[in-house]
Amino acid sequence: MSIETNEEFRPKIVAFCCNWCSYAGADLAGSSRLSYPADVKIIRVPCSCRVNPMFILRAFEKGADGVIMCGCHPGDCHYSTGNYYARRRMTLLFSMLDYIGVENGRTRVEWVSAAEGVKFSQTMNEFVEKIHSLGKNVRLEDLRCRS
Amino acid sequence: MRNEHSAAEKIKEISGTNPLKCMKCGKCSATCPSFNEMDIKPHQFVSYVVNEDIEALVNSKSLWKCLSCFACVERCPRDVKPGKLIDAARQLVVREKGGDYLKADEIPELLDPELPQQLLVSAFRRYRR
Amino acid sequence: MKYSYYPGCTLRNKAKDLDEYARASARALGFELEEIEDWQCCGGVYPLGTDEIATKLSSVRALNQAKEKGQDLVTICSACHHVIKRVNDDMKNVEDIRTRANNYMQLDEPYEGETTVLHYLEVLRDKVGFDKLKEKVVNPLTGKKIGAYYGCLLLRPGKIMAFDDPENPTIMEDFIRALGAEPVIYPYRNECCGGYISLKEKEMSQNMCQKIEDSAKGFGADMLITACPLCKYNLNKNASSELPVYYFTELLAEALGVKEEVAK
Amino acid sequence: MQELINRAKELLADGTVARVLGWKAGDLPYNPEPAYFETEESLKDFVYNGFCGANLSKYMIEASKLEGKTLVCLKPCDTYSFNQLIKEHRVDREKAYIIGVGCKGKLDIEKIRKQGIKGIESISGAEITDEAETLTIQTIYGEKTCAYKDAMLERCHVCKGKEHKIYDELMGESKETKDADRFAEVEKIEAMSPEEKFAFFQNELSKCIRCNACRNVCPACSCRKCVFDSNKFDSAQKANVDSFEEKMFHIIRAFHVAGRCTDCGECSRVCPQGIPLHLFNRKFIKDIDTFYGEYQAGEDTTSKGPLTNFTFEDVEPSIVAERG
Amino acid sequence: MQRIGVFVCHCGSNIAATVDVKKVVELAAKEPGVVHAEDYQYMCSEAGQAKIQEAIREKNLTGVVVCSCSPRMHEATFRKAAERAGLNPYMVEIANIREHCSWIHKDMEEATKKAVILARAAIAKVNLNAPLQPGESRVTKRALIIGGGIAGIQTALDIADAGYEVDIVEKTPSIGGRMSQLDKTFPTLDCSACILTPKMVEAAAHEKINIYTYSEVEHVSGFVGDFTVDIRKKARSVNMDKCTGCGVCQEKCPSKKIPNEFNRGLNNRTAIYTPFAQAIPNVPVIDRENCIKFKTGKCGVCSKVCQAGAIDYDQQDEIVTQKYGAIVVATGFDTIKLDKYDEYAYSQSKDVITSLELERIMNAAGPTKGHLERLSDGKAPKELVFIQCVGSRCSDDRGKPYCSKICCMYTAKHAMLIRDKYPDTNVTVFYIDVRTPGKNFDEFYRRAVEQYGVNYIKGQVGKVIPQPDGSLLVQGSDLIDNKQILKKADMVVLATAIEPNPDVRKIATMLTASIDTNNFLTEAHAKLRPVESPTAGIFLSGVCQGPKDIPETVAQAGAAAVKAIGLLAKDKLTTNPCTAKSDELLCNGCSTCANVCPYGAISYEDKEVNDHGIRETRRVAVVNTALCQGCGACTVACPSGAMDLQGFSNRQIIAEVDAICR
Repeated sequence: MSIETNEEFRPKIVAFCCNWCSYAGADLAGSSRLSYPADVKIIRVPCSCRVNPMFILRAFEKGADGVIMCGCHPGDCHYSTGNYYARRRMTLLFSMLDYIGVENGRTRVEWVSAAEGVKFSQTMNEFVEKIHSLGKNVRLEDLRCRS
Repeated sequence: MRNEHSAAEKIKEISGTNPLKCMKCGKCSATCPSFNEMDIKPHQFVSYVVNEDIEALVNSKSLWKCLSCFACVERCPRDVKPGKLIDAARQLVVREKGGDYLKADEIPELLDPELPQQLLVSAFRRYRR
Repeated sequence: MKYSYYPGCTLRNKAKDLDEYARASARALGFELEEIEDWQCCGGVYPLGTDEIATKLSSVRALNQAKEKGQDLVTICSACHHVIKRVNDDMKNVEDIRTRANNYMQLDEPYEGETTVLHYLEVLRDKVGFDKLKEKVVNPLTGKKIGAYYGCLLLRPGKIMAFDDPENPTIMEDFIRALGAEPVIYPYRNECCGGYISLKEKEMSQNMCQKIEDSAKGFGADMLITACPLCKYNLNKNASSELPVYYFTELLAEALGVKEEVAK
Repeated sequence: MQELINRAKELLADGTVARVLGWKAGDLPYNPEPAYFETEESLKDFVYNGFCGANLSKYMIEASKLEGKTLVCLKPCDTYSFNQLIKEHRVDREKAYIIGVGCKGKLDIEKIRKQGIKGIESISGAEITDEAETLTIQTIYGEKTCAYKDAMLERCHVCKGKEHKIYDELMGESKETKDADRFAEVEKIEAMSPEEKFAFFQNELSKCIRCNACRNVCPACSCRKCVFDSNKFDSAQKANVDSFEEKMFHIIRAFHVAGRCTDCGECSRVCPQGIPLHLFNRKFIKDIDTFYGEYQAGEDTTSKGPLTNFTFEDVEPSIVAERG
Repeated sequence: MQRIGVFVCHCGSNIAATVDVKKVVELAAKEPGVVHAEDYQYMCSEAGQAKIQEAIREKNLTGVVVCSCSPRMHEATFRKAAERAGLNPYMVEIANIREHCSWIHKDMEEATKKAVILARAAIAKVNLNAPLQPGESRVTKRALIIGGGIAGIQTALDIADAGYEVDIVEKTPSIGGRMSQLDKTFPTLDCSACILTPKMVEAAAHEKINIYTYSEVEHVSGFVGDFTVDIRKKARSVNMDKCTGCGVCQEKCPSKKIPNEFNRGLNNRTAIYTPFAQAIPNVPVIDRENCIKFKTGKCGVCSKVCQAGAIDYDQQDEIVTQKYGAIVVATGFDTIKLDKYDEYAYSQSKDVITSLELERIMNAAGPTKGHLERLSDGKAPKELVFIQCVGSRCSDDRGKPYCSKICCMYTAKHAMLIRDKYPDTNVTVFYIDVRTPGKNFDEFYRRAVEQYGVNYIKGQVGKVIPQPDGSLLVQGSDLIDNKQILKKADMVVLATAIEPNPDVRKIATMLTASIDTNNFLTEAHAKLRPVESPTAGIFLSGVCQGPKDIPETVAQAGAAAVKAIGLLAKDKLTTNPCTAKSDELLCNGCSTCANVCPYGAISYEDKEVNDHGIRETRRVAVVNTALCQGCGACTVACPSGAMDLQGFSNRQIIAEVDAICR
């Protein structure tokens, strides 16, 4: 177990991106060389409706400092309706996290189309900045998972 | 000599517009009722800010010929709104000491009995600190 | 129906008649203009600089008073309307301005753009209704060909003023029709009269006003109406004065048969 | 109660039902437990009083698999759970003969104890035929009394109403017990600062011993195998090392029943540690009502649940941060 | 335990310049399950693929992780390579260390660290991968074309010529589309009707083509190879079999004051009408909203004069249900409404017109019989002004942010034609840029200037000012001379922005095809798959995908046809094996999953199960893998975790989460 030093805080951020819009938007951000911090790691899912709240809680439990989910804009889901379900699920989950005292802003949903490389990069920059302002996630981390 | 870069930044900040969005279509100049009185034309204003040639702008006649009629603001297809840039440059000048375009002692000779208060108030706001 | 009313400095002075006709007509139409207390001058021009607060505060005070009374705020002068409407938009939508203005004002409850700002013409159109107005007309202005002069401040920027189509407005024409007269549509009705520039650059204003007058005359107008004291001044002073210029409220009072009341 | 027993005997005798699902007296005066009665004879042990808080609808999942019909006694609030189970194809309506039993509010022995009443020998005033005004308690220290209302379960103070949503016949009188706002507790927490909220839940959840009583009693938690017992999410039960783990368990459990939970309150009733678990479920219910329109799970057997439904205009998740 | 090989691509310097690939190899090799790790210049090259195949064979790999560009780029490439080496393709996962790493980070240490984590996540996933077998589904050998303009006609002809049945669904009473409204075409100036009409006739006569005009797509279900479509044939009120197309009904119809859509409302038509003379089919329709018979019950003139007895007032809408293997969208465009651009006085003056209106005016069958005249007074204009980019390239909310692409060329065409036919008429064009990328295009524009003396002024127009004498004053910029100019004109033509047909959003939703912020349909890949929608089996033809001129439209129409033919030529399709799967031992049978499935792919069966010795009949969910598209909505809805998604299973995603948060 390492001892916390005065090192600069590098947040762990998990981004769930749907394959059709947001992942492609992230690709576009890449091919347009629109940078955002390396703290963001993307997990590809077929649709935002594939994101189980358990995944998000799991990430926090394992030490993530922020989790963001990106999907197609409402109305543009590749599977027609997936993001509408995702929107309800995430709204309720976020509200619950707020209710148990997790800082607002550790979770976020953003709709990013395949054409919105700029938005993707901007969103990630903003989100990382927000997590920096919130600091390390101490409330939800399963302490056993720190190595 | 002012710092041209920071002055340009200040103009962008005051105006809240991004001159880089300009596509140089000239619709602002096509629209402007004061065009013929201006030495630096509305569309040129945009590139002057981009090129940070602020000295020329603040010394231009155009600053005091703009009517703030918002025609260019309304019609600009790129959301650049040159009228706002001009007003910002004017602010830059009047906020500096002695930059007023309208001096108090020249007012009496400009007055006429029918002149509405509104005119004086507006001119004061636009021309003076 | 009661409205909060912001007359503005010119209507207290050089444009008294604009105000008096408006009040008399309001009574005739069954609504009341309740002048807000201790109003201050709006400043005449909207401070475009996004970093300015002080010049916006008088508008905020007026807006907040209306809010406290739970009334819509009515204006008549185009300049006042423009300034107050835009400041209201700032208070509603621009967080930075809202925060700074509220910090300065220290109100019991922060003002966040809750008040609806209406121009007198909008009250006629949206609250009274031009159909209703038409019914109340006792002296229809039949046969008069009237050019509406909008100027800049009521219409632009269209998104914020949301007064009418900034390039092809109809509210004043509909108003003219309601009074029984014939509106004359001419292309310079939304072009600038020169505004405050006439103080120092008379020729510029003359140039513009002449174009406006010529255009209106060319399309057959025999008079112009406006809502703005400065427009009226410029059109009177800086054009050939072949067309008389009236405040729209004067014609309104005339059509409603209350003009004499004011003259007394 | 005798009326109920007589009716049950009749139905057993004429073969309408093969068994009766009700309550029998426990070893103490205040702990009756759910029980099957298959003969008229055995019904002598049947009880139905103020301590019969248990929701029997979940037992019907297993009873639906048995031969013949089961007579089941459902209180008004239990019928919501039963409806929800019908909607989810977990119980067979045809296998149930539902007697909707009256309810005058169910009692919480802990609340009696908290009033300093100890050494309880017997309690009277809790029979369904009683007025439900006062309880008279014989203790080793003598006779004590206690207002019925003061001994009621939290859930009865926010009762959804004494109307049965589904039944074959009704029996026994009811009495309205609602005298509090259902969401008041939730609102109190919502008004706290994040630090206070966290402290509140950390304190409550640190009591959790992961006994799974809440899960076992919950009519919505009726999965054949819980995700926490399967390897599907790598989330199988672990030793209780840290309370954060428990928090995940309870949040996930609440999420899994969100839109399906009828707010029957059994989770809180059975929790041996007295954790107010209903506060999670009720938060979801409150949010669903606010965001998507009022919805009461179990009100009917056909409507679409809020999490399997949507509108194009639903609020964005950012609402959570925006409302501050 | 898997035996995993990790392959790290340099992508030339694209990755290697920012990511220390050797370090990635070194650290990846230490991950559980990894038995082989190497790097190479270009993994996607043949040599690179050979390296992967060699390692699969020699090291008996059961899983492969390629650290390279986006899986959207080369996942298929590497999966195919693995398959050729005998490995199940679904045992290959990609770690995207280019788009998501090397291209956006500058610091080598940081980028390398991230690349390692991304690799680790992919390795963790592959450890839980299982071989997947794609299923098969059949292909209905019939194509549906939505839209009967030049794009739809060309696609239909090409598919039909290959021997497949094609149905065209066209909303208006005739096929022909926008092109039928044009007078001449650039850059060759041949007459639009002369080249279009033969194509229309050919389509109508083709034995494999079936045309539904005055019809709309009402409902679409199914999936690639097996779509089921409901087509609403609107009641024409005219019996198509009996009508001879003699036209007497139209002559006699007393309701004559209906704005003629085909002529952009510049003149009127009757209530019973065919849109234009060459209409196909040449059978009129009754516009019921404007027909006196339908409005009042009286009249019936058309029925009386029709010798063939073809008029049928009782005709009802009819729904035709048909199966298709492929669907081509060819819904085309319209010009934007100009009500927000009244500085150009479009609604204030009859002599301010759009370019499409000018096409009709120039056309011999148009409202002025082809004579260039002012609509206000019928006089021939002596001064004509064209204004470019009206509503195009606008980033405010009045217009469209894109370039409409065709306007520069048609304006040059109009200018040239007018100067040619009316040498006394002066033509001025206000432009921002003249954009002429196309074969013989710039030469064409230069001809307008050099040979025909068209006056091009660089600068936008601020206002068009109607004058009391009926003329127009155009106030514009001349940016070269730095002047504001006032130009007197008799007529002003606005090069109005084009936008996708407003119906396209509805159609895209039915097809689950994605659409961009401007309502253009999205292509599967901007460069490499420009005529396919990301939704399998849906193809794009013409302007519905983006602004295009006629030659481009025809080329794309042909390309879309080829793609459709490629699909129809197959007897069977292999289906995506990444579908949902229900664990029947865990399934509660609660129907929650079915409630969220957008494809109706989940049904329930009473099934005999053996749950650890307990044998019983249970209601369990069953997924139809041909219908399931693999979105995963059901997996989250399922409370017990019985429903899982193959290829993106709960455990796989959790393993990725854990690897990232480690």
